[in-house]
Amino acid sequence: MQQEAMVREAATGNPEARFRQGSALRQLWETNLEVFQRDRMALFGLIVFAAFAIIAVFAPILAPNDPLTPLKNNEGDWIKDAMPYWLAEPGEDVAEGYTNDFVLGTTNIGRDIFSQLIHGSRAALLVGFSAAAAVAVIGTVIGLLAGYYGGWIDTVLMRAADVAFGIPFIPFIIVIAAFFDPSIWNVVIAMAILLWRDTGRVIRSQVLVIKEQAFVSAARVSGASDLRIIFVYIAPSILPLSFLYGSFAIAWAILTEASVSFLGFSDPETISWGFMLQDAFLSLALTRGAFYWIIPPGLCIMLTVMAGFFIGRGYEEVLFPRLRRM
Amino acid sequence: MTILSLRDLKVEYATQDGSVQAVDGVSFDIEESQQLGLIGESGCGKTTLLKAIVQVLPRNGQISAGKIMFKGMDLLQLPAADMRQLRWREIATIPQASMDSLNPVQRVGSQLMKLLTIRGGYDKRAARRRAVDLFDLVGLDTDRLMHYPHEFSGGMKQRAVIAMALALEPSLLIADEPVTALDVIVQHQILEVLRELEQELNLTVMLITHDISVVAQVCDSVAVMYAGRIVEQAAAKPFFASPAHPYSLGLQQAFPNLARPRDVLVSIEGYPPDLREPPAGCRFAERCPFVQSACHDVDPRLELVGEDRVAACLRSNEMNELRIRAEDPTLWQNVEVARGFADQAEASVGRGDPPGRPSDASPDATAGQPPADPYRSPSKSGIEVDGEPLLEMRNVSKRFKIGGGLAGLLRGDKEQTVYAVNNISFSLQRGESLGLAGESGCGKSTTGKLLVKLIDASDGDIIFDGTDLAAMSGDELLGFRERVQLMFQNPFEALNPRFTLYRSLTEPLIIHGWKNEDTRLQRVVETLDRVNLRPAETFLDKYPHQLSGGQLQRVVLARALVLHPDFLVADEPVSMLDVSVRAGILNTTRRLARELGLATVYISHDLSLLQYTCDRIAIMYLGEIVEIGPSDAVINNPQHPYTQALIAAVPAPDPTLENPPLRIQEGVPRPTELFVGCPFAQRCPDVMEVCHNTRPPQATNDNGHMAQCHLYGEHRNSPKLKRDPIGEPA
Amino acid sequence: MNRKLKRLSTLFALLMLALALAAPATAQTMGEMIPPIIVHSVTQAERPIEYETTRLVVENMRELGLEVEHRAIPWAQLIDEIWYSRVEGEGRAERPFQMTYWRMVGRPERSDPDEFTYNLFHSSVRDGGYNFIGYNNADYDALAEAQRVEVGDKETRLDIICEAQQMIRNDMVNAYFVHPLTPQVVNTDVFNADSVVTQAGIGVHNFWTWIGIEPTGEDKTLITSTTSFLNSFNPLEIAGDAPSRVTEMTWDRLMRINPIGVAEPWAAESVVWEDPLNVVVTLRAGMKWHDGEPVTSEDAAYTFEAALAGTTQVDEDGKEEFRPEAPDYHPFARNVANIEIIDDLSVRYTLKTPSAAFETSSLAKLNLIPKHVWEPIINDLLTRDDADADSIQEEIPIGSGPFKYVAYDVNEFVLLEAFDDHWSRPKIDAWLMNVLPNQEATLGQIQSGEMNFLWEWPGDPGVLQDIVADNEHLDLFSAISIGFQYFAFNVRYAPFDDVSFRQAIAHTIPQQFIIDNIYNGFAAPADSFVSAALEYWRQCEDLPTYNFSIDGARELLAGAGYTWDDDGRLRYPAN
Amino acid sequence: MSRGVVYYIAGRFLQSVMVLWIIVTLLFLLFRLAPSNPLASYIDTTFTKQQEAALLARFGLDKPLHEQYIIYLVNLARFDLGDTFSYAGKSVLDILRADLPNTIYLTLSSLLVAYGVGVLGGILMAALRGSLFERVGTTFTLMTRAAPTFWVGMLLLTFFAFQWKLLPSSGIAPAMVRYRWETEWDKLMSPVFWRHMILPTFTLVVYLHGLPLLLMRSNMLEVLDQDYVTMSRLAGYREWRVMIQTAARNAMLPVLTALTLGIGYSIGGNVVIENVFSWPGLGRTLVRAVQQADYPLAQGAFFLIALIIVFMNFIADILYSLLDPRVGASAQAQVS
Repeated sequence: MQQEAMVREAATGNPEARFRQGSALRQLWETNLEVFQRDRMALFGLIVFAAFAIIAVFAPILAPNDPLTPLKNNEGDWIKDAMPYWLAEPGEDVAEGYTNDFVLGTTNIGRDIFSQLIHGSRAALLVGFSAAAAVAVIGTVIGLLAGYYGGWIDTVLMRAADVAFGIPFIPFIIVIAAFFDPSIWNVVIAMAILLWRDTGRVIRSQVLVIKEQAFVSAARVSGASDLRIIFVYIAPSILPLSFLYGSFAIAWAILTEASVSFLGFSDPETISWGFMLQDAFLSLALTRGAFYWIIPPGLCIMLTVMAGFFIGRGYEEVLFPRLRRM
Repeated sequence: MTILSLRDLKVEYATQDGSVQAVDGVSFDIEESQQLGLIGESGCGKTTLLKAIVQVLPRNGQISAGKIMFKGMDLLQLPAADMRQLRWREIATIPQASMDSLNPVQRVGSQLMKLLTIRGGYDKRAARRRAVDLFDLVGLDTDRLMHYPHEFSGGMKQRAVIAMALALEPSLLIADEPVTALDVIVQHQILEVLRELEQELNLTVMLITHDISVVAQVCDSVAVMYAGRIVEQAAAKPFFASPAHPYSLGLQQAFPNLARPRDVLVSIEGYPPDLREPPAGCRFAERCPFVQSACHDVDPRLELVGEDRVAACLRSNEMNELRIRAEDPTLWQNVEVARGFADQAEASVGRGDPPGRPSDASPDATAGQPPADPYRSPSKSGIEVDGEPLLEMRNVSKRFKIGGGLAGLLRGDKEQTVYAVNNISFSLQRGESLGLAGESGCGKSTTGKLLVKLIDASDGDIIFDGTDLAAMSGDELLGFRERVQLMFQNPFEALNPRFTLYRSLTEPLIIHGWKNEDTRLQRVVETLDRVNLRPAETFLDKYPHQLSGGQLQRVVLARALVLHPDFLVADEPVSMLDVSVRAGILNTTRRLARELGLATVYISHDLSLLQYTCDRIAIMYLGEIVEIGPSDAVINNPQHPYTQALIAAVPAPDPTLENPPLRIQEGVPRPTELFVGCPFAQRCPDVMEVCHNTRPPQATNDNGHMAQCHLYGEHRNSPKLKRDPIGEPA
Repeated sequence: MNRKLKRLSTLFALLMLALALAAPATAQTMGEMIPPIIVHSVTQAERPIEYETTRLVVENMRELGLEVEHRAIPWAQLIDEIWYSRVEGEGRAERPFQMTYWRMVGRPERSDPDEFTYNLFHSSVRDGGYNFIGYNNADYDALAEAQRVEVGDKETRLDIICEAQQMIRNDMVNAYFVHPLTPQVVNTDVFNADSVVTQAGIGVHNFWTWIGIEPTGEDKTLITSTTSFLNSFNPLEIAGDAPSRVTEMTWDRLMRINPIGVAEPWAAESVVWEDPLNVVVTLRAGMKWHDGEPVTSEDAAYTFEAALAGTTQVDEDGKEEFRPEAPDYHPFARNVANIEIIDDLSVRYTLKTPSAAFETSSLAKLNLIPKHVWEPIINDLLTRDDADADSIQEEIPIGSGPFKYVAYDVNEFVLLEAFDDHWSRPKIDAWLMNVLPNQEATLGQIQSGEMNFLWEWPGDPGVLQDIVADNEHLDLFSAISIGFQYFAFNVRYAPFDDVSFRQAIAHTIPQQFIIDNIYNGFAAPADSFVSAALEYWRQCEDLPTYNFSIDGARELLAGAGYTWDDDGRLRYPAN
Repeated sequence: MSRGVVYYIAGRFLQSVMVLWIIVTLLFLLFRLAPSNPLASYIDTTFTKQQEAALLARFGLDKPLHEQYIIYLVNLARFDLGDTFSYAGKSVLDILRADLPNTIYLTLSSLLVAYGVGVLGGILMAALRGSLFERVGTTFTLMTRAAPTFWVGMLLLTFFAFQWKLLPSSGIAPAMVRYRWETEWDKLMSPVFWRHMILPTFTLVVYLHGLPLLLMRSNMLEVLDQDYVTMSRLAGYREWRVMIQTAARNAMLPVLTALTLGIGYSIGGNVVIENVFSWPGLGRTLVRAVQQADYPLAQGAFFLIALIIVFMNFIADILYSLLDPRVGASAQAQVS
C-alpha cells in the first residue's frame, strides 16, 4: 500500500517520468534532454564543454600565435614576461607594437599565454573525454557482467575492484608517466586502469537491484535470453548512471592531467593548462607576482572541471531525486 | 469528555501542478476511551489527517481552514513549543511503517529510556524500570531491552513502537496502519495486544487503516474516508451490520470473509477523483452503482442517518433498499461480475460442495471409491481429469547455499544451507487452480519460481506435460516458456518502466518468433480487451506510471496471457492493491483461467483469498506441505494444528465474529536445518514426544484432504507435551 | 632443390646486386636521403634552459633540410638512451643515440684540465666510460696521455693541452656553446662582503669562503640551501654537488686547490718532490680528529691505502678483475706504487709513472681519513662481497676538517659547526644547508633572512638579479663555471661520423641568442672543454669559431658534397 | 563483540591481505618491467661496467625475475623495503620513517578541519534546503572542488607568503629550529611547526571540505525523510535534537567512513600539495624518487601509501560494521 503511494508519488512527482520513450536510444536521449532541461547548472556545464570543444577544434585558427614558439621583437629577441597590455600601468614596460599579439601577456621565455590557453583546451578535452569514455565503458561492462552473472565472475571482478581501490591514484599515474614516454595518454591509461572501480561497483549494485525486479524475471519467464535481458532490459536503465560517472570522470581526468603536468610528468610538446601552471611555477610566478601566468589556466581548469561536476549533478538529480549526492 | 474534535478541517498540498485538497472539510469527535477506526483506501487523506492533527505536515502541506480542538485547546492556535510539549505526552502517534520508526543504530531500550528521560522527566533509574514495565506490558521479552532494532522481528518492532507510544501515558493514541505488512499470526497478536491495552488502560485510540477487519476487531466506532472527506461515521456494530453509504457497502462486500465466504466479491471499479480539481458533486459518484444525475451536481453533506451515525449521501433515506440491491454483485457495474457470476453458477454444477457449506471430515460424496490421492486433483473442478496431469511435482526440494566459496572461506563465512523447499509433491490438472499458503519464509514463493523454472530444483522432478523441467534447454525450454507464465506480486515493478504497454506485451511475442507486426498488434489488443482494459487501443502507448495499480495488474495479467499459456503461477497477485479493486483482478483471472482452460497456482498469505479463487489449497510450513486438500475442506475443517492457527488468526471483517484465541506464537525459525521430526513441532500447541523425533505420517481422507501430522497417525493418543519450555528438535 | 635451380638463383641474386649497385650510379647527382635525426634532451620540467636551447637548435637544424625529432625525456630515461645506447645492437634503446644536450658541472678538482682532457675523449673509455660519444683518435690519445706525464714542465703541458683543445675544436665532436655564470647571493647584513672569496671556475661557494667569511654581528651561522640530494657523507665516495660541499669541510686534505685553481699544501706543512716519482709529504703538527685523536702520518698513509684496497676476483672467462672497495677514489690513488712512513708526520709516496696531476687530483682530492675509524671497516669489507666503502654511512662522521658534523636529516638539512681545535678555525660558528628543491621557497628565504647565503641557483638568473636589486642587504656574485653545456654527437655513426656535418650543425647553434635570451646574459660563450675561468690553460692560439649561420652551414655541407632535393631535404654526398 | 563480528573482521582482514599481495605483485612487475634504467641515478664520470655489475648484484637485480620476486616478498613480509639508490647507508624505511609523520600530520589536520567544516556545513545546508543560501553554498563548494589544489596553493602562497609575507612559504620549519627537535613530540610542541602547517592545511581544506559537506547534506536529506526521524518529531523532541541527535548522528555514519577512507586516499593524494609547499612527506619523496630514478625508494613509498590505503579501507569496513549494528548483523546472519 505504502509502496503504491510511493510509486504513484514518484510518477506524478516526476522523478520517474524519465522513463518515457520506447527505444533505448531515444530514451537515453530523452533522459539527457531532461537533465539539461531541468538543471540550469548542467546546461551551463554543457555550454562550457561545447564552447571549449569549438575552441579546441579551431585552436590553430583562433590562436594568434604558435603556443610553443617565443614571440620576438624587432631586434629578434624574445619578448619575455610581458604583462597583458591592458593591465600595465601607464609607463610600465610593455613591448611596443605587439599589444595585439598577446592579450594575456607572455611567459617567461616569451610564449603567448592566450595562444597557450587556446591550445590547452585540446589536451584538457582530449584527456577528459577519452578518459571518461574509457572509465564509463569499462565500468559499465564490468558492472553489468559482475552484477548479472554473479558467481565467480562477480567475485573475480569485485576483487579486482578492491585491488584498484587499494592503489593510490596520483602516485600510480606518476609512476606510469615517469616510466613511459611522457604523453597525455598516460593519464588516460592510468585512469582507465584504476577509475572504473567506482563506476563498476555502483553499476553492479544497480544491476543487482534491477535484476531482481519483477519485470526482468518476467522477461526470463517469457523466454528472453541473457543477452536480451542485459541489453534490452538492464542496460537502458544503467546507461544514465554511466553518463553520470562519465561526466564526473571528465572532471577528474582534467584535474588529474593538470596535476600530473604540474608535477612535470607531461609531454612538453603538448601544451596543457597544467603544463602552463608548472611553467609559471618554475618561472617563479609567485615571487614575481606574475598572477597573469597563474590565473588564466587555473580558471580554465576550474571552469571545465566544474562543467563536468554540474553535468554529473544534473544526472544525479534526475536519477536519485532523493539522494542528491556528490 | 471529548478528547479530540475536528471541525471542517482542510489541508492543502502545494504541488507543481497546482494545489491538492488532501483533506477537505473533515469534522469528527473522539470521546474519552473511544476507539475510532478511520477507514479509507490509499490516497484518501487519512494519513494527511494524522499529520495535520500532530502538525508534522511536510513543507508543502498547509492547514487552510478548520479547527482542531484537543481537550478544549485549539491546537492550531497553540505556540509551536507548546504543541511540541503536547506530542507524545498527550497525543502519541504510531506512524505508518512503524517497523522503520526505530532508529536503527540505537538500542531499542535506549530509545525508550531517552524518551522517558527527556520527554517524560524520569531519572535514569526510573526510566529503566518503566521501560522494563512497558516491555512487559506489550508482551516483549525484557531481556531484549538492549537489543538493536534489527535484532527484532517485525512483530516485536511493532510492539516496541506501541510501548514507546504508551510510555508517557498519552490521552490519545493515534495508530496509522499498525498491522499492515505483518504476517497474519503476528497481525493477530498485535491486534490482541491493542485490544488488551484498550481494556486495561482505557485508551482513547484513533486507528487509521485500509483494512476493515482490523477496525472490526479493535474499534468501537468507525469513520469512512473517501477522497478527503468523511463519508460515514458510526458505531462499529451498526456500521458493519448496515453500512449507510454506498462506498461502505462496496468495501464491506469487497472483503472476503472466511466465516461467510461469498460467491462473488465486489470490486469497486474506477479510482478516486483528482483532488486538484475535485468534482462539484459527490466524490464517489463516478464509482457509485446508485448514482443519480443529482449526485454529479450536489455535494452531499454529512447528515444524521440514525442514532449517533452520520453519512454523506443524497440517497441516504433510501439506504435500506439500496443495501438489499447491493447484495447483487452485478450491480457494481462490472462486466466481470456478470460473467463471473455466470461461470460460478455453471461451475457449481460440477463442484462437490457448494461453497459456504462446511463439509465434514468424512465426506459422503465419494463413498465406495478408493481414497483419492491427495496429490492428485479430485474430480471436482468441472474440468476433465482423465489423462496425465499437466504438472507434477515429485519429491521436489530446493536448497540454497549461502556463504561458502573461496570468498566466503576468506571472509570466514561458514557455508550454510537453507532448505527453502523440502520434499514436496503435488500435481495439477489442466484448468485446475491450487493455492499455496503459509507465513513468509515458508517456501511458497520458491515453489512458484521452481514451477516456472526461474530456478532449478535441487532434488526431485518437476514434470510439465510429460517432460522433466531439469532436462529442458534450447527450443524445448523456449516452448515451455511459451506455455508457462508468472504473474507478479508488485505490479509497479513487474512492468519495465521504460517500455510502453504495447512494447511490454509484444516482447513475449517477439521472443517467440511472431514476426508479423500486425498479428502481434492484433493479439495484444485482443488480450488487453480480455483483461477488461478497454478500449485497448488507448492503452497501447501508455507507460506504466500512467496507470493505476489495478490497471497495471491487469496489464501484468495480460502479458502473462498474451502467449495463451497453459499454466499460470500468480504470486500474491493482489496484495499490493487497494481492497476496492482486488476483487476485480481476482475475478478476471478466475474467468480467464476458465475461458482458456488455464491451470493456475495462486500463492498468497491470505487464506480467504485462496478460498475464493482456488479448487485446492496447500498449506506450507518451513518448505513442506503440511496440509493439502479441497479449499473448503481445508478452510472449514482444518486438520493440521498449523492450518488451524492460520485460520484462527485471520481477522473477520465483522465485530460480531470474535476470533478464536490463537494457540501458537509468532516467529518462523530459519530453515537452515532438516528436521528429524515434524518441522512444526517447535511451535505446535499439541506437540507430542513423537513429533520431535519421527516424521509425521500423511493422513489422507477420501476427499483427497491430506494432513501431515502425528495427530492423525498411530500416535494420535500420545500425551501432549507442555508447551513451555519450547523443546528443541532432537 | 636441384643444382641447376640453385645456380640459377645465385645468378639472379648477383644480377640484382649489380642492378642495385648501378642504380645510384645512374642517379649520379644525389646521395641517399639523411634519415630522421633524434636530438635528446631532458624535459622542460627538469631543466627548462636545456630544453629550450635544444628546441631552438632543433628548429635551426630543420632549416638545413633535416628531419629532426626533439626527444625530451626524464633524466633517468635519458641515461638509458644515451649512456647505455652507444653502440648499435648493444644498447638499451632501440638504436644508438645520435645527438644530445649534455652538460659538465664545475668542481674544484676539475680545475686541472686532466680529468676532462683524458676522460671525455680518450679511446680507452669509449665503451663504458665517459667518452660516450665514441671519439677514437690515436693522435688525440697520445696527447691525452702525454699531458699526464709532463710533471715538471708546466709550459710544455700547456702546449699539449692547447693542442688537444685545438684538435677537439676542429673535429667538432662536442659542440660547446656556453659556460654558465653561476649567480650567487650573499646577505651582506650578516656577512662582510669583502670576506667572500670567489674561486676561479667555481664561484663563491668554496672552501675558502666557508672558512674565511666574516660575520658582521652576533649572527654567526651561515645558512644556505641546495636543490639537490643530500644523500650521504662519506669521505670515500664522490657524491653529488651538495654533499661534496660538506665532505670538503669535514675532512681535510693534504693539499687544497686555491682560489686561482692551483693546488697548495694545506694539512701538509710541505710537499716536496724528490724526483718525478717520489714525493714526501709532511703533516702540520698538532692536528686532531674530531674525536680528539691526533692526526699522524699513519692516517695520511692509510688514506691512500684505503683508496687502493680491494680484492681480485676471477670472472667466468678466467680474467682477473680487481674490485676496489672505494671505487670512486681508486682511480686517484692507482698511480701510487708504494707508501712509506718516514716519521710521525712524514710520508713518502712513490708513483708508478710520473704524473702532472698528482697534486691536484690526488693530494688535493683524497679526503684524509682516520685510520682508527676506517681500518676496521675496510678490513671487514674486504671479506665481504655485497658492499663497498661508498655505501657506508658513519653514525657520526669523523674528520679533521675545520667543520665538524652536528646533525643530518635525510633530504632535509645538514648542520656543521666550527671545529675549535682546527689550526684554521672558521670565523663562523655554524654552517647549515637546507634541502630546498622549490625555487620559490629559496627566493622567499633569502629575502626574509631565513637563509643568508645562496650558492646554487638552477632557475632564471634574471629573477635573482631583480631580487638583489630590490633588497639592499643582498649582494650578487657570479663566476664563470669550469663546467660547460654542449651538444654531444655520437661520432660512431652517420651522419655524425662526418666532420663537415658536425661542423655544419655547430653553425646552427645561435650562441649569443642563447646567452641573451635563455641565460639572460648569465653565461659566457664556450668553445672548449677548458673553461675561460681557467685562464692559465686557455693561453692558447685562438680556437676555430663556428658562428651562428644557417647559410654558413649550408655552404659547408655543399662543399662536402651534400645536396638538397626538390623538397629541400638534405641528402648524403653521392657515393 | 559477537562471534559474527569477529569472523567478519577476520575475513575482511584476510581479504585485505590478499588485495595487498596483488598490489605488491603488480608493483613488482611495474618496477621490474619499466623501460627506465634502474641504475640511472648512479651514472658518473667514473662509472664502469664492473661497478654496474656490482651494483646490480648489490640490489639483487642480477637474479632471475621469479627469484627476485620471492626475495622481494620475503623482504616485504619482514617490512624490509631494501636500500635506496641515492642515500648511502640509509634504507628505504629510514627515509620513509622520517617522511611519514609529516604526511600524517598534514593529512590529519586538514581532514579533521575539512570534515568539521563539512559536517557542520552539510547540516546547515540540509536545514536550509531550497534556500538561496543553500544554492549559493553548494555551488561554491562545487567550485572549490573543481579548483586544482596546487593552483589554490599557488594563489594562497602568492598572497599570504609572498605579497603580504604573513606566513612561511615552505617546509615544516627552519632548520635551525628543526635540528633541536629530537622527537616527534618536540615537533608537535613547536609553534613554528604549526605556523608552517597553516597554509598547506588551509589549501587542502579548501578542496577537502566539499566531499563531507555534500555527503553530509545528501545524507541528511535522506535521513530526514526516514520514518524514525518523523517518529522523533512526532515524539515531541526539540528540533535541534531531531536534527543533531537523531538525523545528524545517523547521517554521520557514511561521513565517518568517508573520513576513514579519506585518510588513506589523502596520503596518496597529497603528493601535489607536498610539492607545492615543499612539505617533507611521502608524496614529495615519491616524486623526487621517481625523478631521480631511485626505484627502491619510489617502490617503497608507493607500497607504504598503498598499505595505508588498504589498511584504512579495512578500518573503514570494520568501523562501519561497529558503528552501524545492521552491517555487523548482516555479516553475522551469514554465519549464524
